[in-house]
Amino acid sequence: MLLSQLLLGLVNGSFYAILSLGLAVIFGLLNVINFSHGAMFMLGAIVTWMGGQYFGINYWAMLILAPLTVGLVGIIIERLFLKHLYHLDHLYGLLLTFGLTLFIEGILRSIYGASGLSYSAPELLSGATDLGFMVLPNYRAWVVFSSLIVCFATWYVIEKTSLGAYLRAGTENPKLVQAFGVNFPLMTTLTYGFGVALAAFSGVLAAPIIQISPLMGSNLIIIVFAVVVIGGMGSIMGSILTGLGLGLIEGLTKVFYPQASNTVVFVIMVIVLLFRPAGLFGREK
Amino acid sequence: ADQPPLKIGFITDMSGLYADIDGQGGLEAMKMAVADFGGSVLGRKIEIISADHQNKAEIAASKAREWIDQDGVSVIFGGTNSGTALATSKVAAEKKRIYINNGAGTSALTNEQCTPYTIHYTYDTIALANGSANGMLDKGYKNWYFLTADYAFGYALEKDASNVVIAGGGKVLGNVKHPLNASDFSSYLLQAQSSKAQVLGLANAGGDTINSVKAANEFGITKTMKLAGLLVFISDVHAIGPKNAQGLLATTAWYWDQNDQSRKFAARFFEKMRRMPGMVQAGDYSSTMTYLNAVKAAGTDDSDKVMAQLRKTKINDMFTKNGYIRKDGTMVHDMYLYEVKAPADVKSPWDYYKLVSTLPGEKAFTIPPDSKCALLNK
Amino acid sequence: MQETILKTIGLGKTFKGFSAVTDVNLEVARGSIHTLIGPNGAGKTTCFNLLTKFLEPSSGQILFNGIDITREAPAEIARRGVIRSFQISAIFPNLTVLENVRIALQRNLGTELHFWKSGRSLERLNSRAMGFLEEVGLADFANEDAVSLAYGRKRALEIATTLAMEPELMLLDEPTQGMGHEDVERVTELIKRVAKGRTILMVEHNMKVVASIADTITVLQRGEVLAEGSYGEVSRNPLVMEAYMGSHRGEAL
Amino acid sequence: MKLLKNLLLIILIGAAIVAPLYAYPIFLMKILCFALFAAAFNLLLGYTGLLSFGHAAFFGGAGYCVGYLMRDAGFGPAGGIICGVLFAATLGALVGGLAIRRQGIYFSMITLALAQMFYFICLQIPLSGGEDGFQGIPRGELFGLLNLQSDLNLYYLVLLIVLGGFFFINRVISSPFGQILKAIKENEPRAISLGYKVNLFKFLAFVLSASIAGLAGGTQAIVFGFETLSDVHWTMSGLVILMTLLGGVGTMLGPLVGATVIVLLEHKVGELGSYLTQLTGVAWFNSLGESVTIVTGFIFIICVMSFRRGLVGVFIKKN
Amino acid sequence: MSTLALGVDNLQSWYGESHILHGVNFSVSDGEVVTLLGRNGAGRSTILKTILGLTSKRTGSILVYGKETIGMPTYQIAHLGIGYCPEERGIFASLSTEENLLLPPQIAKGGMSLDEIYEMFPNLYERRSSPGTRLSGGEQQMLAMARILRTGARLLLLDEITEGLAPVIVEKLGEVVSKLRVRGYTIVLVEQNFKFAAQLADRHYVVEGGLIVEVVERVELGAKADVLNGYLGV
Ligand SMILES: Nc1ncnc2c1ncn2[C@@H]1O[C@H](COP(=O)(O)OP(=O)(O)OP(=O)(O)O)[C@@H](O)[C@H]1O
Ligand SMILES: Nc1ncnc2c1ncn2[C@@H]1O[C@H](COP(=O)(O)OP(=O)(O)OP(=O)(O)O)[C@@H](O)[C@H]1O
Ligand SMILES: [Mg+2]
Ligand SMILES: [Mg+2]
Repeated sequence: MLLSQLLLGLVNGSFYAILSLGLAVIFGLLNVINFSHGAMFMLGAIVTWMGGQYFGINYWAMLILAPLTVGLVGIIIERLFLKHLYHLDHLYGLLLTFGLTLFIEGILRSIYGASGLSYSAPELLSGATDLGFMVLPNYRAWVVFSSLIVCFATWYVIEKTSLGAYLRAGTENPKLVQAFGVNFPLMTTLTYGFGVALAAFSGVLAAPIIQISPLMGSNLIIIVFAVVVIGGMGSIMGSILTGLGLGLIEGLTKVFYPQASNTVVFVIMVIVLLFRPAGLFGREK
Repeated sequence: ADQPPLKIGFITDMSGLYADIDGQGGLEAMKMAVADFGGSVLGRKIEIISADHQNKAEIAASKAREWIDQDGVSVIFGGTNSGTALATSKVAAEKKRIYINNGAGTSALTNEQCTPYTIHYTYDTIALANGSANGMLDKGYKNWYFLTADYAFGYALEKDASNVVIAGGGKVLGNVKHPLNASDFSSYLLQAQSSKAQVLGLANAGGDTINSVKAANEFGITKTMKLAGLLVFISDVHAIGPKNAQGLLATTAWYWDQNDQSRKFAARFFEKMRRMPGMVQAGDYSSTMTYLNAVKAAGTDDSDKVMAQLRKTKINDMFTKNGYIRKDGTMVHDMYLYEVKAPADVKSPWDYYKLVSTLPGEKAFTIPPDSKCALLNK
Repeated sequence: MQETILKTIGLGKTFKGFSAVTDVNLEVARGSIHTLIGPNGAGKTTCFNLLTKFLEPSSGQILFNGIDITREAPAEIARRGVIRSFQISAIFPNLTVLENVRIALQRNLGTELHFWKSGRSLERLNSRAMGFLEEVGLADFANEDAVSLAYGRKRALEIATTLAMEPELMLLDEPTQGMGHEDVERVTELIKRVAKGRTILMVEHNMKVVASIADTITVLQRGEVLAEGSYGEVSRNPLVMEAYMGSHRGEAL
Repeated sequence: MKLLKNLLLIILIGAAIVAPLYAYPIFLMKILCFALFAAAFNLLLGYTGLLSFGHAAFFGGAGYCVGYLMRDAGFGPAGGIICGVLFAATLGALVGGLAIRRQGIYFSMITLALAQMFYFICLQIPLSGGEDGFQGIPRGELFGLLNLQSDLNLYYLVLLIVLGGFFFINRVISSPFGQILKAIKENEPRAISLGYKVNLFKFLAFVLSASIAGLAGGTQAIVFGFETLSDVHWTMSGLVILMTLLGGVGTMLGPLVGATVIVLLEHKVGELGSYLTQLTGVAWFNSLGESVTIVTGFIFIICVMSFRRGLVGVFIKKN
Repeated sequence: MSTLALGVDNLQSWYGESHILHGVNFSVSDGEVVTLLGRNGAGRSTILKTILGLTSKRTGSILVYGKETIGMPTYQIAHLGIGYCPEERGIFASLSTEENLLLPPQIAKGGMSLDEIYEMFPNLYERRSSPGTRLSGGEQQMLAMARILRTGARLLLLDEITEGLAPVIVEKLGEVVSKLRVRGYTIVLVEQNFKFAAQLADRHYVVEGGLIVEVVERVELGAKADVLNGYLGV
């Protein structure tokens, strides 16, 4: 029983990990607190549904196409709005993305309603595997597997390549990085697009298992923020590990004190920040 | 002479979680009723003003107050969300104006917090719990386990249903509480499964219900347990999709495919909204019609007189047969337990339900001895 | 009254195994201008940070007026009269020049937590604040926002604010850095003037300044004391010449 | 300049006194309460540089407290509100005590986390009435003299409270204490090196801000006669941030303007829509009423993109 | 005549609303070292920033190796062969010393190798893995200078590089600049330290109030000492 709950926790953890990774990338490299991350997650799921509904495109293709589409939306948002806010306090980015979230969610709600759309897992993954202690639906296993791959690939690029170094440096002093000859505006645009595409990717993963509705992201976003903070704002590895870890802890809470499973994240956050002011993996200034 | 228009205020969730249950569709249904009625009453043009309370009680209440004080509305219709409904009901009572609610679940509206001016029209949690629990017991499902949303509303649903289960000789094997708007239900469901109960009562609503049904299918729980939704709207079934929803049991006050009258109404509604009406929207239509008829019969829009008229009229329309409004404000009418069809049996979109049993209104709603409403027992 | 105002015993600081300050024994005589010099990265700023507790020492003791202050919090140390300036100019940019100085004076009023008192109660500090501004030549700018001051004047303002704390011991980290020649001269004069009746411990790379005002010089290298003495003594020390002054004996090229 | 300011103040107060003759008093009271709430928040953000993401706890917490005391414990409005403020102050001391040592976004997040826990408590304890809300708070009589059942009487009481609150905030900002707060906001290490225990100052500012937020919340509970979970939810904390930023951070009038705009949006977008439809004949505007969130979102985008200093900030700059 | 590395004509520049440069003219031939002298706030740093397009608005003409750059985005200008060492140093806190050093992309062949650089600045080698901003003030200055030597830039814009450095290091930097000059680099130095500059430069421009008010060739130094003294208070 406990083991199966932990395994389920890991599934949720991989959603948290990939969502908080996107947030961490955007915050760490652009200094934008991307409140619309939840909305992008939702867009990922809705675009997946649309692909199937209107164009008959299957799940596997959408796994690529949805993040691309949403990434494009992100790029447009960055070009139109965020670009003009980098030199300001990050409150403004937060405010803007908050406004965008209201706007996007409102529009989609007026088109598709609030109660949601249905989507089924692809045939290939629809069965379940008996692990002895529990029956794990194949789809959930796929979620964990694909999330982990995407997470670690992203981590590698950002922490271990010169591309990542440009991005990190650009966060601190974009003008200087340009003065060195790096086309930083283009990089920030692409980074935002990428961060948002990560959210959309987890949206695609979520589409077959949770209710696709315009408001699906807004419940999640606060928790994901908490994950990023616990991990240490902007720390890539921190957000991945914390996401997974919190999934596990949440899984345990669901066994022992289920009502509190949404609140436990905040309890942990308070405790962590009291002892580690910059989060578990954050660098103290 | 130029008579002032008769104003009807309608406040509900137009943009949030519950907007599909009532919202824009509810407004449309009311407009249809006004049009069907002829557009005017007692020589006064009928006007509907509407607002979105965004699920905030203070917006609902202050809108209601403002409408009464400033716009002179004759009646207020209210939609989903219990908190907003209770707050509006208080305002209406204070200002002696009729308040008709069609979307809120809480039975407190006609029970401990009842007022002489509040009518609870479509359903309440007691009726839903009664409908589901009785229906399941009749079919021999005695052992229950509850998946309960962790807030007052979830508790109320669970408590009402388990009372019926126990009274009917069944057993409640346990429950698991989940936080509101949880996104993942798999681990609660595993706990439910290990209880070995026959029925899983879903004491939750909206997205929570949808997500729990989806996960129950994914984990194969539906193979060993019957899922009984205690508050399921047809829009929820639509969102789950028949593939996942099949076998789910749900109580409702009205289903579009229940008779010719309802089908006709539904077809007209579909024309306008591109989706089938749910019970709340049907209730909006019916209650508007009922109110207007009462105004016409009373010859005035004076609240007390109209209320008296409403209380003494039987309601017979596409929504219900022989319904009536009790002293505590409950509109007593039959409730139906439906089961979601297998995908193969679904002939057209929105064709989801097959009837399991009918529960007469007298048995469905709070019986007078149990009520804490002073109006009912004096 | 002791002759030695500040004394460190075996002061040390390591950063993750890197030893930035090692076994520094410093004795600052009351009423003197004591200068710390040393190559870049020698640990001068770190020393300052340790003395004011902006960093926690890894080892050693700090005695101020004979009292052990090694465990005290930064604000407490400031309250004892040890006030520092920063290597990167530290002012309150959006307050006026006068208000900047007043912030320092306010502490003696004892009303700093009185949130119910009118702001007017601070006006009686104005004349004293003006006094300090005159001392550093900023009287004409009293009502301008500090952010709009030229660089050299910002430093002067910082010194005025520090003076207003009536410090017994002033710590100045490269007070003339980034200034033009005129400003350097002005600030050097200023330091000389305000040093009367106070003790000053400063870090400075400009040898002209050091030569003209320092009573005692301590040379640090790699976190350790390399030499100590008057300018004349230190500048002739071959070790110091090699490590710091260079072939020109510190005379700017 | 000073003269102009005083003139503006007199005009504003005059307008507030005659306003209920022209506008709906309950609506005005709501604006006033939110303006005070935003001003309390602004004391922290605008003048101390601390962004709290948990102010809803103080606002709603005081509301529940006042509600309980007045409905179930027989308190009058004055006693109720005073206790509500004390409650908010205590809660503020708890939250502030834990959060104040952390910097920047971490500070915001701790306040958010603690406020979420408070929300969880409110959701769980039966006393709050859960999602049905805490209903039926009586307005009572002020000192047994003034009957608050009358909207107008209540309005002037609320106006008095809010003006008092604003005056108090203004006083705090210009006080010796306020000077040090400004200094801390501008350059914290320097303030430390001048011997100020900055955490003590931040803490006190936090408690003051929480208390005034409590004053606003308690008053609001009496105005509406109920208290609901939405007042302690994090979205309420978000809303007050939006009000403040929209109006202009660090300005005295900003919170008032921001609160007015947001409350107007919540209540009047529908009417605006029908009006625009009548005006232009474009039926689409009619659907604005269901799109409050869309319109709100849109306005924020516009504000961030073009009125960054807040509406008041832009106005001040032009002059 | 050798080719022109940098030609600035009637350059005007703004930060937001404030107009800082009011028509600056000067030119630097390939291989020359020139200095911009002046009081605090005269606008010397602004000239360098404007050349790289780092101010909010600029007009006039700037030729870099014959290419007009006034309309170019910053990152393209850099690729024409400019290396910039800003006065606030611009060390990145989130990168280690070595990452800082390796950060600026190679824009041409012929830059120094990492080993050469470490040899020139042994302090940096010792601290190579610690975060950039944990270096002492002077070490940061060395790092800022060192990192542009790697990129292959031929035109170096150096803003107050002797600031806050120990005399030995200043001496060393003087040697570095001389060496670079021998290697054929073109250098624009903004300096406060006149004695340092005097030794190195072919020509001195005196900046005041956003204009170039005086040009002093190396050979005229003696003759124009009084004039310089008037402007700079040396
Ligand atoms: N927080 C820190 N973490 C790690 N290393 C540090 C830290 N602070 C300083 N150092 C290292 O300690 C050494 C001493 O630094 P310090 O700033 O005291 O030098 P300094 O003598 O003031 O030099 P300068 O004259 O260049 O300012 C340097 O090598 C620096 O890299
Ligand atoms: N980012 C900025 N925004 C507005 N004004 C600025 C900015 N940077 C510099 N200035 C102003 O431009 C003028 C020239 O500044 P600049 O930095 O070019 O001077 P400088 O000659 O390099 O002097 P310093 O010795 O102080 O470095 C100054 O009056 C300064 O106040
Ligand atoms: Mg130093
Ligand atoms: Mg400069």
